[in-house]
Amino acid sequence: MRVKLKAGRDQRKFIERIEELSGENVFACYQCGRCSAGCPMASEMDLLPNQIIRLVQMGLAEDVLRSKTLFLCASCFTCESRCPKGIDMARVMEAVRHILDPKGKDAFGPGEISPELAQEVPQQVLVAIFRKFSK
Amino acid sequence: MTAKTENKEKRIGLFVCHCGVNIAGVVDVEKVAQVLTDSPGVTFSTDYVYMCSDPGQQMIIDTIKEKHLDGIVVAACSPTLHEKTFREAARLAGLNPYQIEIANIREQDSWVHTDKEKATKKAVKIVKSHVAKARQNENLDPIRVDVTRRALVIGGGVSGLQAALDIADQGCEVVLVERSPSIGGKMIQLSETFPTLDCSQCILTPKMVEVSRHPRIKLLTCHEVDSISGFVGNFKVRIKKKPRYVDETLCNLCAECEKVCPQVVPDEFNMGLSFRKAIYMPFPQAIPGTYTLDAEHCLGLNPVRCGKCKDVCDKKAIDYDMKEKIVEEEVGAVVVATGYDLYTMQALGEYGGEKYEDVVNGLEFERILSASGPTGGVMRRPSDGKVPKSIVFVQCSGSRDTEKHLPYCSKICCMYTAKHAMMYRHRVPDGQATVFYIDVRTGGKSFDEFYMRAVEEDKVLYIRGKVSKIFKEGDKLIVWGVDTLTGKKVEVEADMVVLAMAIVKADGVQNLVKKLKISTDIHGFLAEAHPKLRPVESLNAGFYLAGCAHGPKDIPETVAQASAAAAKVGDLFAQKELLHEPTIVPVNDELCSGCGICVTMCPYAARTLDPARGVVVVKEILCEGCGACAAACPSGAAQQRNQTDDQIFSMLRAMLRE
Amino acid sequence: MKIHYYPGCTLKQKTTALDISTREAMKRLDIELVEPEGWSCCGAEYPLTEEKIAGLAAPIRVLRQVRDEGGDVLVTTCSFCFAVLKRADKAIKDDPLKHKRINAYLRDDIQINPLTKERTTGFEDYNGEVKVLHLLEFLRDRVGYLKIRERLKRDLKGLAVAPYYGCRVLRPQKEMAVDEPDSPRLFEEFLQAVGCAAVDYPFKQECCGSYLSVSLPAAATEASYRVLRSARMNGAKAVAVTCPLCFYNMDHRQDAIKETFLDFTGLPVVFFTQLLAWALGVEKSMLGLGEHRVPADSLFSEAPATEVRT
Amino acid sequence: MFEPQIMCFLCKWCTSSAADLAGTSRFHYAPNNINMRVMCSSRVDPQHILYAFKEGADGVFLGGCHPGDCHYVEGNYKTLRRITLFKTMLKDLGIDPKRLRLEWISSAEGKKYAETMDEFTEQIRALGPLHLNEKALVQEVVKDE
Repeated sequence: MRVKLKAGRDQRKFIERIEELSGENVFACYQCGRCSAGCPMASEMDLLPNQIIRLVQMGLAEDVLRSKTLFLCASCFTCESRCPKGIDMARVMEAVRHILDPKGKDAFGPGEISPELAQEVPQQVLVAIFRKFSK
Repeated sequence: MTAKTENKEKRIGLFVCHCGVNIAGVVDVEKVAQVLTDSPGVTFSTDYVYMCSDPGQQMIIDTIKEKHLDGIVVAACSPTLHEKTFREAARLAGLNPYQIEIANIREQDSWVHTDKEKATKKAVKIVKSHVAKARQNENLDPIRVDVTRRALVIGGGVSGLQAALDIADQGCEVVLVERSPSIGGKMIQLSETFPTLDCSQCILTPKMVEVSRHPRIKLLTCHEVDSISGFVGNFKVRIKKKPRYVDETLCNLCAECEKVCPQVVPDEFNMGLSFRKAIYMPFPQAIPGTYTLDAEHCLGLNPVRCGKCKDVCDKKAIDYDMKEKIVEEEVGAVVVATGYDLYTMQALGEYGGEKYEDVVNGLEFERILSASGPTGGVMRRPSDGKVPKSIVFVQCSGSRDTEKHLPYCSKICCMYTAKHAMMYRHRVPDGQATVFYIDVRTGGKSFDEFYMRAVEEDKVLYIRGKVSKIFKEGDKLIVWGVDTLTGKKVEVEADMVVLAMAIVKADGVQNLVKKLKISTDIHGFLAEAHPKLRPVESLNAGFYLAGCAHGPKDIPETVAQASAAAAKVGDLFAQKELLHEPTIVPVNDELCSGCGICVTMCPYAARTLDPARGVVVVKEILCEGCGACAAACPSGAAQQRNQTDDQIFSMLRAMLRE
Repeated sequence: MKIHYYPGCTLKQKTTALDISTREAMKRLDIELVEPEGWSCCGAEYPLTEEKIAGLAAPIRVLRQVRDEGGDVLVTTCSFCFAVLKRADKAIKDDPLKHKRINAYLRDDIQINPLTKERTTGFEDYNGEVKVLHLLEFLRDRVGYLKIRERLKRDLKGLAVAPYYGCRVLRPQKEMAVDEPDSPRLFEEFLQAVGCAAVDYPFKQECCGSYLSVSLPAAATEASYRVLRSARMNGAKAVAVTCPLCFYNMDHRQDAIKETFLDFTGLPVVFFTQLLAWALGVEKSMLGLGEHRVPADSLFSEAPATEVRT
Repeated sequence: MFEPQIMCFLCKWCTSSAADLAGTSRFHYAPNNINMRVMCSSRVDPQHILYAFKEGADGVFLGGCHPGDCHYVEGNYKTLRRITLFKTMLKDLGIDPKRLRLEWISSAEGKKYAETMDEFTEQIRALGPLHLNEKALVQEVVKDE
């Protein structure tokens, strides 16, 4: 299937919203892929970090918003520390999560944690993951 | 020098150009010419369709003669375009060229406004102001000065050698200064050169020999520029001669000294991959062909402490008492060809260049490839001498990184990496060469064909992605990358990694540019006078740029720039005398109170306070005419020629008074 | 020396080992730790979008409290708390809009006088008056390794320990500014100061899987395995951590790691403060070793450290 | 509508070239300005500016090279120091310092030049004509020949 790139407002709006939320210039990315090369979770992802940012550049919101990658980012900032253009990919990921359908299902909500697990893990992990992955 | 125009009213001619419809379409040119007829000083005024055309110029010439005009205002396009044209026309008519004024009514009027009435009104004001200025213009003659036809070339790499040879072949003398013990620069360290795979030493050594034998080239190795004074055509240079402790005229290269020397140190020529003695010859073809004693590593320049080399030297060439000396040279032009260095691997902690012996930079790999290198041209890795069966090449190591390293492209790495990978595959036919790249840039004659050859014939695997991390596991280096084309994360086990480190300014160049008072860009590369139209000159007159000191470039480009710099030097030396714009700021002795404010304003040290007379004196040839001093002078003693305060006030009145 | 100390919620409940050992060690260095009155959870994650700034309120409230109690330094050990507090403090200093919005929000906090039970409001703006330091930084910059060396009571005999930085302490460097993210020295220098040998290994700053530990346990298992394996391969007898979550992933998860990766035989994981406390002469019972799944007792025996069984 | 007169002193190397480029690129702007080309912005003496105000300028504009790009090494820094100081004096003379504007416009910034001219014209238009009593004050300072 051929992807249609329409120079319409919708695409621009998506890109601008991501830039506004993340505070990052996604067009600074020249697709060197270093973020993906060092990402500890890349092997689990359906789209690599550099592909996410590429799709944002192209304004292809749907492809980005349905990617599993958004919920595999551990915010470890390895990509940020090595990006030659100084883009904080974790911020871009968070910006995309931010504009997911607010009525949609939580990617990871409190219901998915068994009481036993909740008893065992450090508190910080629960606070952290709900902050990241639920609305 | 300046013939004061007499006090009587000048006879000004005004010529208003239509420039086809470019001006006349918006500005009522006839009205402009007509309105100004009655202005004070205007003797003649007319308009014409193209003033810059031959008939237009002829009209100006004829009118000057007929009407005895002594001042001209041409209302036309920007003075950057035709000021020269009309000055030449004035000269042909016997009028001093500095009596020409250009009123810009095109770029700064007709082209930027649409309201005809307002644009015409504005044109009238512009022209009026120039008439007011023309009334007070003086006849001026360019300042003339002799030129010393002798050049200084700083740097003995391929760019310096080429520039020196070209200038010397034009018939002028050259002083070539090189801080290290031999000429040859970085190019002599290279193995083969892209895209032809010529042996670098084989093509450079003849040039080195030619330089050393040239009757008009004075070769000063182990020398450094200490200071420079004077101005274009007339520089005085103080050059520091660093002691070599070996008399190069006596040394016969018998190598006995080297055999007995007990001090072993890393060899710079082989990038520290092998060792040399404290008394050494940098490389077999070094020029001058002499041993050099490295005082820093010598046991003490003292026969009591060691003295072994001195004992065995039959020629008595070794002298521990040599001292630093200053030599002086007079030159008319300076070519700066100080080359480059590689960005330090330490800056890229994630690549482990400082930690792992088998992670090397491009120049180290050149030495490993070179037949004269530490392994005699056999492909071996530094840590254990094993033949590497897999090498990963990492492009853009430090380059194109706006965040932490260097934002620019180092330009030559794409090509030399292709060469490295190719050479490696030739030496180790069953070896795997993998190149990580972001973009491959092969703009250059036969460059892309060369890169394609590496891919198609030598089966070098190019992976599009930047390496994130390199680390050691056992005796393997693990390289983490990604192939952005397939979207796969990639891990390569390598025996060796070559980092194409970014090219940076040569170490120490920042001190040199301060001495020469020439400017650099923010990365420390020398700045050219104009990025397109004056690419081999510095803004500071008399200084020329060649090679990587100016920015990353390959050998052919370096040689071309060196030859261009030499041609520019020839250009300068071909002039009988140098002409300098006369619109400078002299001092009126009678008004000068000797406060010295203007002296502090001058960026060129053109102004000095004469303590005996209590007034400021101006070295006219040094004055560039910026006028900062004129604006600062409290007494009005410093007036810029043909832009005096009176002229400025008159112009303001003409422009603003309704 | 009296210093403000923020333990954070995990240290108060699940991972008391880090808290206890910190307190014991500080006692030996004559440092009194003061917790800011009524502190709350920092929020664990620093908000990364420009609009979710409400997440800054909690850490700034903590920092304001420290300032109001007269403190100018706040020390933490948990990497998560450290990152959130430090980044929130920096945001207040660097971003006038955040400064304005957060302070406007916090100004109306209600203060209850503990004696009179009187409720007042109207706090002074927080302007970044408190410096947030990780305990490792605090030991290096404010205490000094020299002082630590002087007070050592036990010889750790060059026990080979792999320092594990994880993600939060070093990155993003622009904000954390603790050390070079790819060639750090901070943890290594600390280990040497307490008598250990710091093992150099390439995974010291890789991710342990972090909070994916609950959403995608397999990924965290693998990530932690890679770190532990690399440390072992380079000769480590133990891995030292600063963060309760790193500890959980690498210690509590080791059974799962062994099940998944059959080549792995186990490696004790300890908090850096346990090593410090032990070296300073704190009794073994005060190290919280009972919280470890992978027994680490043998590292802390009076017998020579070289006999550690791994 | 009030049409202000704006006097521009432009550095030959940068801002005057930018004005030329605006012309070549046909960027249209308000015709209220008249330009004087000087070798360097540092050639401009505060006296020239006062004189321009006195002779009828409602606003004065000074254009130079970006910091670090001065053709004469550091002329623009001298200008910056001078103008910063001079603005405080303008206030004392009863002239709104907003009537004097210093901008760095490089020879590549034709668009910026055109936009700045429009913007400055509007700014001066909003301030209204320079009042006579202001002019009277200036009269005392600038000697009339």
